[in-house]
Amino acid sequence: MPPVPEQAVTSAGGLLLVIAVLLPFVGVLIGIALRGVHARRVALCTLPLGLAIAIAIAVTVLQSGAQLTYLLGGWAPPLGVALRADMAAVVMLVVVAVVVCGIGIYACDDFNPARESPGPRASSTFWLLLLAVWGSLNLVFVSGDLFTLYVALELLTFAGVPLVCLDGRGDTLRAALRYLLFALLGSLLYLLGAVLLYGAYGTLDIALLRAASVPEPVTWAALALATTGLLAKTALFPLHIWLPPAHAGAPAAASAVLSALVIKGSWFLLIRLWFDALPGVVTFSAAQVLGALGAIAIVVGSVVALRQARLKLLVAYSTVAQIGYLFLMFPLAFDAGSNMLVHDAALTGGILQGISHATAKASMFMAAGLISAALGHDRIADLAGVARAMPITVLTFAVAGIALMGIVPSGAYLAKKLLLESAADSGQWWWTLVLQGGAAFTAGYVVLVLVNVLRRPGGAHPVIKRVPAVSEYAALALAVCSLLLALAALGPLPAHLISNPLAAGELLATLLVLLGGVLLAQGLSLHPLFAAAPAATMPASGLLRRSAGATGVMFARIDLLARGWTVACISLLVVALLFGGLLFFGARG
Amino acid sequence: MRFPDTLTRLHALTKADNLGLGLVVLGLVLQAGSVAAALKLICVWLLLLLSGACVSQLIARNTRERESRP
Amino acid sequence: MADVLLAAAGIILVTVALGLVPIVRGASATDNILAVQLFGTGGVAVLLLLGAVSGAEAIVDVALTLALLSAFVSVAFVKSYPAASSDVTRSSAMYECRA
Amino acid sequence: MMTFVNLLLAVLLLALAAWTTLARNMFAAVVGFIAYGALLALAWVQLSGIDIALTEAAIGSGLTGLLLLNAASRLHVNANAGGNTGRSRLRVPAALLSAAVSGALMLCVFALPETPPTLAPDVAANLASTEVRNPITAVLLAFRAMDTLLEAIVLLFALIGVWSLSSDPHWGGRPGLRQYSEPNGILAYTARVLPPIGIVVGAYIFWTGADYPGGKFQGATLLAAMWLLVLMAGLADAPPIRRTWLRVALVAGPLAFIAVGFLGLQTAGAFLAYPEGFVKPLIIAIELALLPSLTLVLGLLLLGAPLRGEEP
Repeated sequence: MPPVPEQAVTSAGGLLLVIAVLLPFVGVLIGIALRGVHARRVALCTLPLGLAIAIAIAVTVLQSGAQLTYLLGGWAPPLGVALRADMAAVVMLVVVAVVVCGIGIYACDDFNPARESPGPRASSTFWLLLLAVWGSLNLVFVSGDLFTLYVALELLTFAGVPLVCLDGRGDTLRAALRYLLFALLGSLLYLLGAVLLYGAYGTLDIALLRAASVPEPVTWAALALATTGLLAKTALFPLHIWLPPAHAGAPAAASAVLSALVIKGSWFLLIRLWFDALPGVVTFSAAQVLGALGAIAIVVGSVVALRQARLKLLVAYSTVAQIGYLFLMFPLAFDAGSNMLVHDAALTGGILQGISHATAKASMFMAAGLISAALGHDRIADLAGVARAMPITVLTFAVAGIALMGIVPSGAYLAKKLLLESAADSGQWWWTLVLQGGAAFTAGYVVLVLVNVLRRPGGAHPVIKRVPAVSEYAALALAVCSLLLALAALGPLPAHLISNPLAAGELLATLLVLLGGVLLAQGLSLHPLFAAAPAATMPASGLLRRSAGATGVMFARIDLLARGWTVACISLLVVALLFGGLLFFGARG
Repeated sequence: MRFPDTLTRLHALTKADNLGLGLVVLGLVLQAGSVAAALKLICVWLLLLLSGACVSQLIARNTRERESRP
Repeated sequence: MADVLLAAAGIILVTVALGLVPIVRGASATDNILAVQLFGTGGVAVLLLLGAVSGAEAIVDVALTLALLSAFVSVAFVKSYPAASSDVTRSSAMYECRA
Repeated sequence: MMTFVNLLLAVLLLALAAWTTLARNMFAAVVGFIAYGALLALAWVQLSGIDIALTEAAIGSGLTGLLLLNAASRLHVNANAGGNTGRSRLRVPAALLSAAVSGALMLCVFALPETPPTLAPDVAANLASTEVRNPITAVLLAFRAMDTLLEAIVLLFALIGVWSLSSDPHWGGRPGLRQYSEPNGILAYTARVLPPIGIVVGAYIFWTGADYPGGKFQGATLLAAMWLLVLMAGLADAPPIRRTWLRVALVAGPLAFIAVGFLGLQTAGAFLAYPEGFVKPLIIAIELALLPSLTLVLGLLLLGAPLRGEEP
């Protein structure tokens, strides 16, 4: 096996990668040793240090213009393990550091061991787990070895699961167990794939695998298994069995970690696998199916989200839909000429989408958590008057919503532009429909919530408890980050993508997305959006609404069915077989 | 395997534990390469003798009390 | 010579496997654990024989481990399924529900 | 004759696996699983994977057996749990699908090259520079030391997770329930006699790991099993998890590992590299530091969440 020369040496500053991974872990270790009350202090000290290191890595990579490499123990792959940071990894490192810091500031008051609630158990555990998730994600981003990546997945799972049941209620314990079992199933499938690859090529190093791998039965099987496992961990429909209960039941800060960060680990690993390790093995049809699963996830997740009565469940289901959005780049990045996935605009767009989602979804969960803490409940129908009582939080929700929709001044807007462009370039017009439709669906549930919070309160002042201002501002800051960060991450902006947001075409597109969203929300939500409008005056829309309601019920049924254990496991097998078959026949055809 | 109850089956089991393994070990000791290896084999046997004795006592008591109760 | 040892190992395996048959037929819990105990002993014997055949001394270490832990599992069984007696008392109360 | 024994092993493994999966009675399934672990150890020996056989005998059969026995007995109390709650209509398609996936996998494995590419020659070529003679130890603590470090940390994460299941009043208390047994009973006798032997064996397996199959993980498992034996007999009580010594001992191993890693940065020019001439002592030092941490983690993981606060 010829070693790849430029990757077989440690580059200057490569040690930063080791530190980025180990710093949070050392924080966890010290936090364990020092006992509960100090865990928060240790974590709060670690946060700025970790952010500084992430930025230092970014600066180093930008200055040298090449990827950063570190050979652990001085052993070169395939014998040893290399850590590598390319541009995608650097972007993820920085964004995750920012989001973790934001969540840390937000949770500073929530998880304070000095306070009565939620008690010393939850408050010290939360900080340890936050650091644990951070270190594990950093490892996912920089590791260049499939087995080390498996260890990273394990770390991420064991750090993520206890976050679900932090408050110790029976139903959250059940949700955590569900998550644990399904995530472990996913890990095992991934491991099986990695083992098969080692058996076939004698290396686990991603760069060496890229050079050595050829389309043959073992590689197809390995890729199909690993992909299925990672999809299960990312909770792409129909493998989202664990996500809604886990994300909706956890405390707000923990939900933010789970939804914004944890699922990005397996998602990013899938990108590594498809784009970097085995790009020559994936086939057009397999990428199409991955995108199609994403599209189904968008539709089912959004419709079910619109039919939720509780705010946190709505946000959790919107994650199901957004995860689907993250997979649209796979078919669009397929290069028909070389028959492989390529690093181009589609990948950039996908990663931009990922980081916008990380920041926006974190702040959205935080806003939902603040509203629920202030009101003592999170029933969407009873949110009237919140906008007046908590303007900053509602602003946060709106900004995060804009970032998720991808309308004009956001990073996700650029992401959508890049993806649309790829769709047009490669002639895959059908993804354009999905992209625009997905935005309209997102607009739907954002509008649904905003209309309810903006409503005039019927009775007394709804807020029963004041929330800490620092938490409100932390959430808002993250939401604003989601608008700005993606722009910064892109570096020099591609000029042809920027057009005047007030130009007729752009404005029309934005309005269309919003209008679609309003119609969807009106048709599908549990309560009529504009309750003031007398229903009798619109018989046609009444009929429309009834049929839309029936559709909603149907999708909810599908969701419920897909989230049963038996059906979920069958789906797992079907997806594995499907990918195996597509890779097999795609390579033949 | 045709003993009527648990205690007699336990009786049979301990024969396998003590005697069966003992004979196997005896045979292997004779052709062991070194004294150390032979000693190690005997140690394994002794260990199983000891643990077997303890465990069968425990199980027997457990069974007796379980059966005398209902 | 190796063949004789292997044959012995094979015979022990078959016998031990036959010992598992009662479990399949649904014997009592105690009988089950007896079968496991037998399995542990048989495993040790087979390991020792295989060690003699292959000449790998480390196999004896595996046998040692198996011997120790099969006793450990049996003790765990007695603790998990107490007969509510004086010698071995409750060990397996449940986690209280925190609903 | 060898082929016959191997064939017998394979058939037995498959039969036991099938039976464990199909068993209706939970306890019978656990028993099947324990026996399966012992059998798997035999299979690994036949495949010359003696390190794995050791681990399988220790973890797969021993500690996991204890864990499952406990779980089964708890569920037994909960009579309503267990049983088949799945939709029976879906069982046949599920079984067919599983068979299809397994079949496809089998075909793929058969398609692997006759002499699979492997790193074993590379490992052998570089073994001398690690100064240890057991190639597995060389892989675990030199070539891929990072993975081993991270695995030790994974166990701690799992422990945090298990502890977080405790209820607030019991947070910081003692894990598991107090065990009682008659002081002069046979159980107490067993727990007095076996652990000294077990500790010697555990230490031996740990020590031999540098040159022969064995090592810290298997040694720690044996030590943890002996500790649990003493606890089960009620001869000692589990320490409250708030104890500082306990917590320091838990993290000392991984922290020492990281410290040695950074030492390598100074002396050998790379994180987790060892200076020439000191490789073996350093590797043994790391293993020695990890041994108590791993023992405690494994024992505490099996003991479960703290269930008792302050009590007399």
